[in-house]
Amino acid sequence: MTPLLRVRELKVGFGRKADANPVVKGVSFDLEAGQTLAIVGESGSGKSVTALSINRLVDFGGGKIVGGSMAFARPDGSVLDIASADESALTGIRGREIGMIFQEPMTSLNPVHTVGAQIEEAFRLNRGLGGAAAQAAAREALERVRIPDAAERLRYYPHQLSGGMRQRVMIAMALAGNPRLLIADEPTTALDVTVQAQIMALLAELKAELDMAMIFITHDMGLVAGIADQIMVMQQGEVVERGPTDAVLDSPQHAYTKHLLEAVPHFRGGAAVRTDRPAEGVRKPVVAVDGLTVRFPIGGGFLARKSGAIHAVEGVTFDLIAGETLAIVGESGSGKSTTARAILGLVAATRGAIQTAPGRSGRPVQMVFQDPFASLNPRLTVESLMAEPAIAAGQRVDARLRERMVFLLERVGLSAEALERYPHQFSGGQRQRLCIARALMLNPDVVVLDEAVSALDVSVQARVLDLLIDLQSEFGLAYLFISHDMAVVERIAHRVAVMYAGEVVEIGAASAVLSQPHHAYTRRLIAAVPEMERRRQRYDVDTTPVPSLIKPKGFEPQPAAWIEVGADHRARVEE
Amino acid sequence: MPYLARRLLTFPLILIGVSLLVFFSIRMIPGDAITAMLGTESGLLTPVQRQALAEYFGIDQPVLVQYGRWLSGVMQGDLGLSVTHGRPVLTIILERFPLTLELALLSMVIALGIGVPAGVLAATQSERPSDVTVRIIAMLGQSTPGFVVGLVIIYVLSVYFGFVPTMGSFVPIWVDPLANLAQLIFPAITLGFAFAASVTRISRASMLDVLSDDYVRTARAKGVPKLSVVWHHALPNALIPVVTLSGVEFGYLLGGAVIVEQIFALPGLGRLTLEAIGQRDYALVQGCVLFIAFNFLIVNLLVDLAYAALDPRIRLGAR
Amino acid sequence: MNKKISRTALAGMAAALLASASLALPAQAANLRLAWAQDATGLDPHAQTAFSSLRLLELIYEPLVRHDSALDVVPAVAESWEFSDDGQTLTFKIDPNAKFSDGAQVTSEDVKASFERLLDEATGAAARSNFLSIASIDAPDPATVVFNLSQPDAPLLVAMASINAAVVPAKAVTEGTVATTALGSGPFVLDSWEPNSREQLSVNAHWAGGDIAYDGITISVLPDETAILASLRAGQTDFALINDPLVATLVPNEPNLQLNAVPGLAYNVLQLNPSRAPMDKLQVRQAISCAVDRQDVLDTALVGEGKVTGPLTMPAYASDPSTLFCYEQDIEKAKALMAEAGVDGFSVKVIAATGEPPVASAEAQVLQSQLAEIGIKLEIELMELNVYVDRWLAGDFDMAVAQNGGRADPYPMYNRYFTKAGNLVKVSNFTDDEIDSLLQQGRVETDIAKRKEIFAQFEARLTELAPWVWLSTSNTYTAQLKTLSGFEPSATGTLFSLTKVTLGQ
Amino acid sequence: MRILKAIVAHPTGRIGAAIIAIYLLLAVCGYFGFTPHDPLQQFRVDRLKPPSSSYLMGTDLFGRDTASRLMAGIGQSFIIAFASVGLATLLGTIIGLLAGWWGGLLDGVFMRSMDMLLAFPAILLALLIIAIVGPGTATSVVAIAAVYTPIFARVVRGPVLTLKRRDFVDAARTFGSSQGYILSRHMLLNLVAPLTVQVTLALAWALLTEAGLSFLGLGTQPPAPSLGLMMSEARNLMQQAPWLLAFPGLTIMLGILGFNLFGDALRDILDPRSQGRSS
Repeated sequence: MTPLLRVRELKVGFGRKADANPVVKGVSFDLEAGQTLAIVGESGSGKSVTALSINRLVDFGGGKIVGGSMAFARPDGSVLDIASADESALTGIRGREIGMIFQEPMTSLNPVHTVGAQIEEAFRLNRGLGGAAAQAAAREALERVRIPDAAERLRYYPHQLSGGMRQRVMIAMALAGNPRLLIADEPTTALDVTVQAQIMALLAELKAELDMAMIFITHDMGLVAGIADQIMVMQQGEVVERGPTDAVLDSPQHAYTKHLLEAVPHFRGGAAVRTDRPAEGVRKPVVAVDGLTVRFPIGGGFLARKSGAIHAVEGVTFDLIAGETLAIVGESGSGKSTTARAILGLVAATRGAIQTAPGRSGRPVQMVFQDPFASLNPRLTVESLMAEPAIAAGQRVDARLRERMVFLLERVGLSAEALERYPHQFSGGQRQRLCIARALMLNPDVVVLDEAVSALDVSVQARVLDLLIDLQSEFGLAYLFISHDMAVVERIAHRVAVMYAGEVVEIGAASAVLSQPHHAYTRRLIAAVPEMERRRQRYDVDTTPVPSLIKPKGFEPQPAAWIEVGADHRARVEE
Repeated sequence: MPYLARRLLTFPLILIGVSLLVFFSIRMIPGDAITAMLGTESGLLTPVQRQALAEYFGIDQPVLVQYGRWLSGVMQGDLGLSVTHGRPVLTIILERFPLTLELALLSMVIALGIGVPAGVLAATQSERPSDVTVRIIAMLGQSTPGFVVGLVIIYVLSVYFGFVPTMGSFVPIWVDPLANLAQLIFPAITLGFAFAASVTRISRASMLDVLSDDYVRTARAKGVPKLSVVWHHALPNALIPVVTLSGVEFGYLLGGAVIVEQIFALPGLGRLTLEAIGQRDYALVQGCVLFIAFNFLIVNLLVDLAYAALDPRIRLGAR
Repeated sequence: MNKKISRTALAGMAAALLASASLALPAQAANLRLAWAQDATGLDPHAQTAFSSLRLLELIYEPLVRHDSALDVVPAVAESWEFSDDGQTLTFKIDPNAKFSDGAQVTSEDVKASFERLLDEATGAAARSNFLSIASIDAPDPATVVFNLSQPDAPLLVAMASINAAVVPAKAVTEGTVATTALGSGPFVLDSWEPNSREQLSVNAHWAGGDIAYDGITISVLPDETAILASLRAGQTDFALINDPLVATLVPNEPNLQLNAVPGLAYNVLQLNPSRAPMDKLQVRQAISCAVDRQDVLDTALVGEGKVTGPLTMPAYASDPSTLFCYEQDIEKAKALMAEAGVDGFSVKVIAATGEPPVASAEAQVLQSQLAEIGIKLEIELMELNVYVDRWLAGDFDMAVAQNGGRADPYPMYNRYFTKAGNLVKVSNFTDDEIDSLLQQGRVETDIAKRKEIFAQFEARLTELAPWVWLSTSNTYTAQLKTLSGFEPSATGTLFSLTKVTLGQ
Repeated sequence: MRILKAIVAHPTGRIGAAIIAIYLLLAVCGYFGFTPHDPLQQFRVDRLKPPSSSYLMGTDLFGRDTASRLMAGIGQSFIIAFASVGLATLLGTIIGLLAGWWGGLLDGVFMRSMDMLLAFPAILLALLIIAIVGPGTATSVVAIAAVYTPIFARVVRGPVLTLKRRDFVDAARTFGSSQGYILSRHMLLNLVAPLTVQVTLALAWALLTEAGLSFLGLGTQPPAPSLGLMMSEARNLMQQAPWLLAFPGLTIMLGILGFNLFGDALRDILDPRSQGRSS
């Protein structure tokens, strides 16, 4: 039997000299009908380019197939070599036989057309439906991807839907043509973990229902475990390992696969928490947050009145103990970053107290931001960047200061030469190391790490986490570690606070919170985290909406009630 | 729509600022209505005669008193009386406005009609010969002074075709549409030439950006044919900068195209204003500037509304 | 071949457009289509002084007398006139056929009211200064009007030939509608006026001057003179006023067009300011006069259109320029005069108005280049007309390039500048006993031959003292389709002879 | 240096840079008098001569050498264009920066004043300034600058609003950096790219505006040559001496073309997206 897709020695390059320096350097694989192939790799591995080559969308990004073949079995039994097919043949195949969904649901839908119009177009093009039939089909498609009030939502524009909803619309659209192959390019990476679980569940369900083959691109081994039949691991444009899921996960052959499986944090349900917690006796809070509330007025400005407020953070209370890591976990919109920014004074607290113990320097609290590309001014040299905190503190840029820069740079794994260079000359991981070194310039007591490793590739993530743990003990730092990633939190946190819709719903020792979650949201959150051990597992499709943070003018929430779950573990009482 | 209301609220503020600026600066220019009317002969006037004329022209009072009087008139919709035309300022402006408006609209139609397709073509053929050709023509168009285009058009028309557009007075479209078109099409081409060039350049740039957006890739992934990708999916998203540019240009054109009006002898707002300055017809200058500024604000508002029409994120508010 | 076809096609298209355009104007066959670049600035015949206003008002109003094309005084509203022997009474007989366009008879009361309005300071008529010798006006009967003068005033009659002395209905004076409603006894009636756009005139059926061969005049204001030329060339304008000699010289190249050029009375002049050093020195002023090559200025800046002139531009009084002081460029003499004055080159600013006259900037540039030869450095300041007028009237300049209006008589032309009591002495900043007395003599002398002698002396002395450097007259131009006939250009620039024009086909 | 290299490598930017370089060279030659003839000298016997070996681009009404005047005129026009755009950039940047950074009432007042200037008809604004102060090079500069200042204020304010939300600005605030430090090092430095592009495009427009002002008799004062003035002097000689219009016209067009090509290339090079692509 011929496979659905047989790729041989695929080579793809970009630009004028596409042949000379291909990004994909000879990839081969077979995909049987109804099977799922996961392509795993980090950025630069060529996995996305491979995916975009299969329906030749790579052509529109300046890419060019420079070698190899892609034999695709058509429903009528003929075989088409996609690598050499012309554009009109490809237009006929796209959508109809090969569907695709992308990483960024926020930008992948056309903002000026309604969701309904976009799905209807897919039905019109690929099924020949028109008018009312297309509309009915679009409604059905939305229902099939579990969008409530489908008829109503057809009239919505993309921006009126949440990220998860949009990704469902994308799926509905991709499936409109009943394709026999679905390419999913990191479809959940940009989504919150609970939403990710829903999308994964949906994909698994639909795949089974439609007997469709799937190519699933991801960087997350944990996610792969749940869905793939076959795994192909890519590194720098080449396939380093390929085989059935269980074989690859349980007995990886290639060093890189092993590295991905071992070095990268995987969530283990509280079993991997740190055990180096400082002695119980000296639990002195360096930052005490009491009843922190941050609200952003809506409207307002020149000649305008305020109509209400976004209650971004509502009555948050916690202590950060010297030398400890407190992780704040939550999904987007939970208020975790706003909390961090309020502690740094970047946003004004509407009410509540933030007390900082006097520290080793004038500014005992420093911060490292999520995006190492955005948090370093691209127009300044590393030396200027590193000098800034000292200049702000009134120090002079002299040999002693430069000595400290070199010391810190070397401590975070960079060389002294770095001082002369500009941020764009560094990789993402190196830049984050720079940010960390800069945060340490003034010898702080507390470092707030706002999603500090989230933007990094998984293997880099692991190394930065290790560095952070080393620095913590060396410099006696307390970390306020903001993250959405349970696996990372499990690695670094001594204590965990879970935030949901602007409020802390559960807080306590990391081991307790992660292994015995009490609050319903915490449990839902933990259940959604993919685990290596949960292979081909069905996730539940759960569509609980997040409560709106927008409150009318003058709104005040009920005071919270707490329940003590354990010694250092308490949760909010649910209504 | 509170946003609209808020925008409208800033209008009087800006207009009062504009009126103050024009009211006092026009009076700072040497010469007054008397020298403008009599030229060097005004030197023959006796003081009594001069006073009589100053009274006649309404420039005998202190400037602040004049402004107060004028402003209170404006509040009641009275822009004053033009001393050179002997008629209400608003009447004169409203007589001249249809020409200016039509000329601006016609130029914009030409500019958009040529510029958008040319820009889209260039973007889809990026870096190919057709793109390079379009870009070079556009740059030449942008760099040719309007008066050169106008003078050449008139010269060619009169020498080779024995024809010039009706000059001096305006043939309104409701009187004779054909003659109206014959009169305005050439000035409109003169204005539309550079305008079309700008539109081409901006449509091309914007289209290039949009064509690399994710949703265009999505459209292709679902098998949308090339033409539909460009016109249905990409173009509506690429129009915002085009609207911005057209709005600014249109706003300027509504203020009158002085040079083109001069060359083609069209009685438009631009020349009216220029001549009013030349004749030191203060009330008329003030009226014109206020009217032009008001138009500009309205056009800006329309541009914002056009954004909303084009982009549902603006229309319905981003989440 | 291909080119030819497309050109024919385009021509066809243009013809179609043209046809549709001409449809827009109703019954234009009997209309004279006139174009000019500058429009009238107002309708009050007594108060308006701009050339453009006068050209329009001359078609609507009539004074008592007017100039013919030879600048002789001929009847208009008045059929005859007579000075008393002592020269202190001037009596007019009014043409019995003279009627205003509303059909009302022109009477002596109308004349009296008109002049009283002109003399009333509240009217703000600048021309009043020419009529100050009028002590009182009598209207003994409807057809007779008598002006009683406080002193003999020979040039008065010439002054009365100006449209500023137009006869308006007495009713309009009392009702105060002169400035707003044009109601005169001239050949045409103003039907509509859109300032700076167009005027529509129709023939005044009551006009006493005879029949006019067409029904009316449509005047279009085309601010750019190249557009006027294009419009003439395309046959869309019958008749046009042209100011810019650069444009005028193109007219004869067009097979269907005719240029009418006549030297005007106005004169181009470089005004020096003798109140400012070193122009206070006679030798310096004379040096400047000697250093200027007037023919060169004329040939370059005016492309040869016009002629070199002394102060007097009216043929009856003008001297042969070659007899005047230093009218041939003489650099050596100029340098010698400079040395004599002890001045070794200097810098001055010369003011000029933008586009008024069109050649002002060019004249300034040629003068700049010529005066550089004797070490005088001119810095040109071009400014908007009204700004210029403001500076000019205040006498606030070192030098000024000007085009000053001329009269058919020397006295009203120069008394304002060079008599001690002249209103514009602060502009000339120059008085001279002999000049003053010559002007006064010329004013009261009624004998033509004697007057010519007096003014020849005046002209010689003035050029020798060189407060100003007179350069040239400009031509007054009109351009017309060759199918038009009967127009006689006049040095005053009046378009009155349009009344004799036939349109032809 | 890096940018210069990138422009030389840019297919069309190279042409633009070459044009500008040639113009600058011509302008410098014009300024220091290395011209075929004195641009002001009137060879009045050789009036309105067509191009020949002695007068490469013919002569004008006064017998002045067009080629020499063009060389001097490029300098004059460029000085006006650079100075006016420079002034507009300076003022516009300060206003846009402060309005965007402080926001609130100041923003409202600043930007509404800019709206006021924008709403004021541009040519009229120039006209009023010139009529009040009198024409001349400095006045032209001020007048053109007044027209472009609000545009620059808007161009700057947009990026400032984005920049002030950027992480590196927040980072600077967590260090307690002063406002002056943040404005100069974090804001201004990052505004250089959008401003450079806008400046080159505005230069082209300023050249056109100068030509327009001269057409209306309000620009450079004779006999000093500027490209616009030369064209406006030539317009009534279009038939007798077409070279008088053609050469300055082509010079302006080519110059503007140069600025446009250069500006577009700069935009390509400085565009953060293209930067992302190349790194």
